[in-house]
Amino acid sequence: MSEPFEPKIIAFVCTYCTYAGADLAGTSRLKYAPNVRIIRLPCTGRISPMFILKALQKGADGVLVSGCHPGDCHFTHGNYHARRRWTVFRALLEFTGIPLDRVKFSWISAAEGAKFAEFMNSVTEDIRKLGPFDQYKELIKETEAPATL
Amino acid sequence: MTENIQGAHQNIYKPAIMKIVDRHDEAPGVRTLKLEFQNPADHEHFKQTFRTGMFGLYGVYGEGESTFCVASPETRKDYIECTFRQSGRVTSALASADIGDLVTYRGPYGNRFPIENFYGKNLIFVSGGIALPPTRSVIWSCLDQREKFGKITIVYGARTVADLVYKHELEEWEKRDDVDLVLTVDPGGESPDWKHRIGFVPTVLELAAPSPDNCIAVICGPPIMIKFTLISLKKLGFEEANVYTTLENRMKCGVGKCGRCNVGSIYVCKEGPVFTAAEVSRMPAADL
Amino acid sequence: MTIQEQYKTRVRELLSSGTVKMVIGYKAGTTADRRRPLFIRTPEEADQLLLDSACIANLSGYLIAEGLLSDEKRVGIFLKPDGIRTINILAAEAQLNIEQIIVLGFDITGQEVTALQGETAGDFSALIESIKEGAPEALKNPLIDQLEQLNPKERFAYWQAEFSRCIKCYACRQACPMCYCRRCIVDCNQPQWVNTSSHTLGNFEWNIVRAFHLSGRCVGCGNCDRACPVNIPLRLINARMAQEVLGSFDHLAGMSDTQEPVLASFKKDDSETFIL
Amino acid sequence: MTRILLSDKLDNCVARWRKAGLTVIGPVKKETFSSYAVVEKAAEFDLGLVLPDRSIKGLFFPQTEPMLEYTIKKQAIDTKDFAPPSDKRIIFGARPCDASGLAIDDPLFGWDYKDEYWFQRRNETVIVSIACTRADDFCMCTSLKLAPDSTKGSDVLLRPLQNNKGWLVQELTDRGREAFSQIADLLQEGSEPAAPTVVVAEKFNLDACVAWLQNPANFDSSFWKEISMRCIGCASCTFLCPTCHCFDFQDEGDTYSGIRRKNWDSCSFALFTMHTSGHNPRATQSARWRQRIMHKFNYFPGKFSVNSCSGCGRCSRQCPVDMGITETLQAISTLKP
Repeated sequence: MSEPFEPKIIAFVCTYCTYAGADLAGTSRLKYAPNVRIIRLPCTGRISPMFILKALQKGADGVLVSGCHPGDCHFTHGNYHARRRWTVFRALLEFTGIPLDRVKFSWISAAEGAKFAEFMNSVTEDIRKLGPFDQYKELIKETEAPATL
Repeated sequence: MTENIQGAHQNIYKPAIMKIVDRHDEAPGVRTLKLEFQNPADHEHFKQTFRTGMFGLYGVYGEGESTFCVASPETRKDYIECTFRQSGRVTSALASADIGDLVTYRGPYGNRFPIENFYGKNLIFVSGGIALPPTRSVIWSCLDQREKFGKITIVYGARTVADLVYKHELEEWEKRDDVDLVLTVDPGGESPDWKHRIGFVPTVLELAAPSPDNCIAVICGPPIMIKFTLISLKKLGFEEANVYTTLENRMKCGVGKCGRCNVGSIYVCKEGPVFTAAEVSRMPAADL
Repeated sequence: MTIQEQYKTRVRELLSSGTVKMVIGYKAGTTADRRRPLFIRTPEEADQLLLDSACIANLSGYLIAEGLLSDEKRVGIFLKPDGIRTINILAAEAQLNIEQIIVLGFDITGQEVTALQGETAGDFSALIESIKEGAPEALKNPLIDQLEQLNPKERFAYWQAEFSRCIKCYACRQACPMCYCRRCIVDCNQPQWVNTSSHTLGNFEWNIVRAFHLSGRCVGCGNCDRACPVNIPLRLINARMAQEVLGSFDHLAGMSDTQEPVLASFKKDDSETFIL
Repeated sequence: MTRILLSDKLDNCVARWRKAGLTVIGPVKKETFSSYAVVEKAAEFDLGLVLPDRSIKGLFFPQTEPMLEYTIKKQAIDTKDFAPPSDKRIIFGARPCDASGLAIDDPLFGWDYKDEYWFQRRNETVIVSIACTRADDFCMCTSLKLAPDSTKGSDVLLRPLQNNKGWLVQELTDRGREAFSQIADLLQEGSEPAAPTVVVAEKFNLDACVAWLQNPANFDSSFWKEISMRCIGCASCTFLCPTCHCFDFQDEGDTYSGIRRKNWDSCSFALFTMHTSGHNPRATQSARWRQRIMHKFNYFPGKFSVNSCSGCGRCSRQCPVDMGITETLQAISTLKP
């Protein structure tokens, strides 16, 4: 039998809340799935939908986006802007057939180390169950193949 | 190591692999790389074909290719030198490459300065800013066989003292008594210890007043400098057929296919980049 | 007098009185059903003007052509309600000064062309209000509903097939009055966010990015859809996104020249059911 | 007596060619869009189209094609070549204008440096054109001194029979003869007359246009600005054109491994000629449209003795703002040279 599928997951997090939450998870010695690669950004307002597409382009099976709870943004309202953007972007992903099970959003504060670990674990588990994002990977494979005609 | 995925086939777009053996900063944002061929066959091809004035496409895999002249002379073919200003994606990648890193080179392409036609003649080189590299290739090609040429004058200017490239070579040329070097910087660009001229290249050229008799002029610089230098040379009595320049257009293929270097009916990559002023004057000015 | 003749007279007046320096309208095209944009600079040129039910292109993109409005002179333009909404958005996004635009409004229902009363974009606010009221109904599209019935895999396959045809000619971008960026995101190469190659992946990315950048801004004029030489149904995505911003944020693009862009504003109580 | 291919034998021909290892390609219409596509059965062909929406060019010069694969290792770079596919192909039902387009570009891809990506495909492809009995408002081959039954670029030319039951076969090249020798027994001798080819009215006087374009004084004419005022600067005309051949290289991947691709590019994009310094020789849309027209009817023929236009009319047919070569040349032919 081949090895069980280990998904590649990219997490875009804001540095003030969720990244600090990840730190807390670490210092609290909470274990979470090693499938998640964290990319730290100044604010969720800085997380362009382009990042999510780039992660998928590079072969991610799932993408997480996480930042401060509403009202807690270091820049006062970056996450409110992000929230609107995600609402629209999710609808777009859904309409073009990119499963929303693979692109998840959350608010995790600096104090929520446990929530962070739990969220990473549950998402990893969910995506492991979904399996690799074959449809997108097929597109990636096409870009590496020689011309057919 | 090279192999084909599907059978034998000639890919004219495949570059040679080069190793950076030396690099230095010429001016803020301007860097020179010295490259050596990794594959003897590529090197042999270069030795056979390279003549001064030709250009190449320098690249970094993952970023792309960019066109500049070969700044080293045809009398020194063991290596290639290129000088570029860091501004786009490829030049940034080239600028961050270190000694020992591998980059790519495709070429040499284009036509050349017919320097054997310059034998026995006086030469005046006029260039500005970052455009000294193509001129430098010709200058060294001539200096390396100095006895074949008459008087050699070099007029070179930049916006500021810092922007002058090849400073060590400028010093060397200045010391030589068989070269007349006229350096200038734009007004305001001088340093407190600047001993040379202050003024724009065309003006300084007119003051230097080289005689057009038995003289060939090679000019290279930004479009605006070329425009006014051509006027000055005309004033000095130079004939358009005796004035050479090189056009640097955006290119992708270098071999007359991709279509972007067209100026009028000219494919700069194949019929250029070296043109006489007479040829340039026949091109549509608005397309330059 | 037909509407076309009324408007011809009006255009001549506007030009001869010096109210506007140019009027952008329509003239006959290569075939009977085609119309071409027409730039009228003298009263005589107004003779070529045509106004009928084939004049469906949204011409407002020409208003932001480089230098056209920089002399602060006024320009007249033939606009349907979607075009009027477009210039509202362009004004709200600081791309033009709405005072400089004289609107020659008209609407098409079936084969019928009707004149819209008003001169500046603000004069049509009642009309646009009524458009908003009707929007939930107007944005409905049986094809969108059909697609939404499918599972994500099937939807993905549908768009994969559609986008695989894309040749990246960027006619959709160029035809869109909202795509005015000096440097489009696909032309930014440090880093190269969107693959410029037109393999299906690159096409997919481009079309998603394009649709996202138009979300909450698209007025549904259909310029992109008509421009597409390989007939990708771009209107479906755009309409679906318009439904989303209307449903989630009660926003219809182009209500007025002071309307805040939907993705550049927020409410603290915006819904966030999907955020864990 | 000439040889005739009957329509009802076409499916057998397709099967025979496929059996012989040829990829069979022809005009196919799918819902709202038509192109030259691979078929398995003759029934998939749509031979009634005036022209497929997409030109034949993409089968020889794909919109995107991998050329090199690089892997960067410590102190070494592995470069692998992607050679063009070597499959033998037959394109059945090409239009003569599309076939001519290929012949027009041959010298460009072959001068001095030979582009194997083009020629490999050219050498392995048999082109069977069908003379046109229908045209639309945009067809203009006759204005380009070509015709609905031009043989240029084709290996075999078929002329529809008047009774609409098949085609007269005119073999033009050895490649064509070889492909048709494989179906020789499916052909028959006959004397049915061919249907007359469609009459395509001449839309402009090419010689007058060329004379105007060649006059250097007209380069700066205000005509260019006027005619291109409504051009929106997309590339649909150049990408659909059977002869436009400009391209770009793009590296996809990272600094460890990736692929260099050859992609279509267009002179109508502002970035096409933009220098790194910010200087752009063709900074305005009118300069870019002028370049396109000049290149097709002045520069290209100056180099390769052939106009870079085969008169298919796709540029005008698909233009979002109803511009195109026809309109421009019609306007030019009324100007004083």
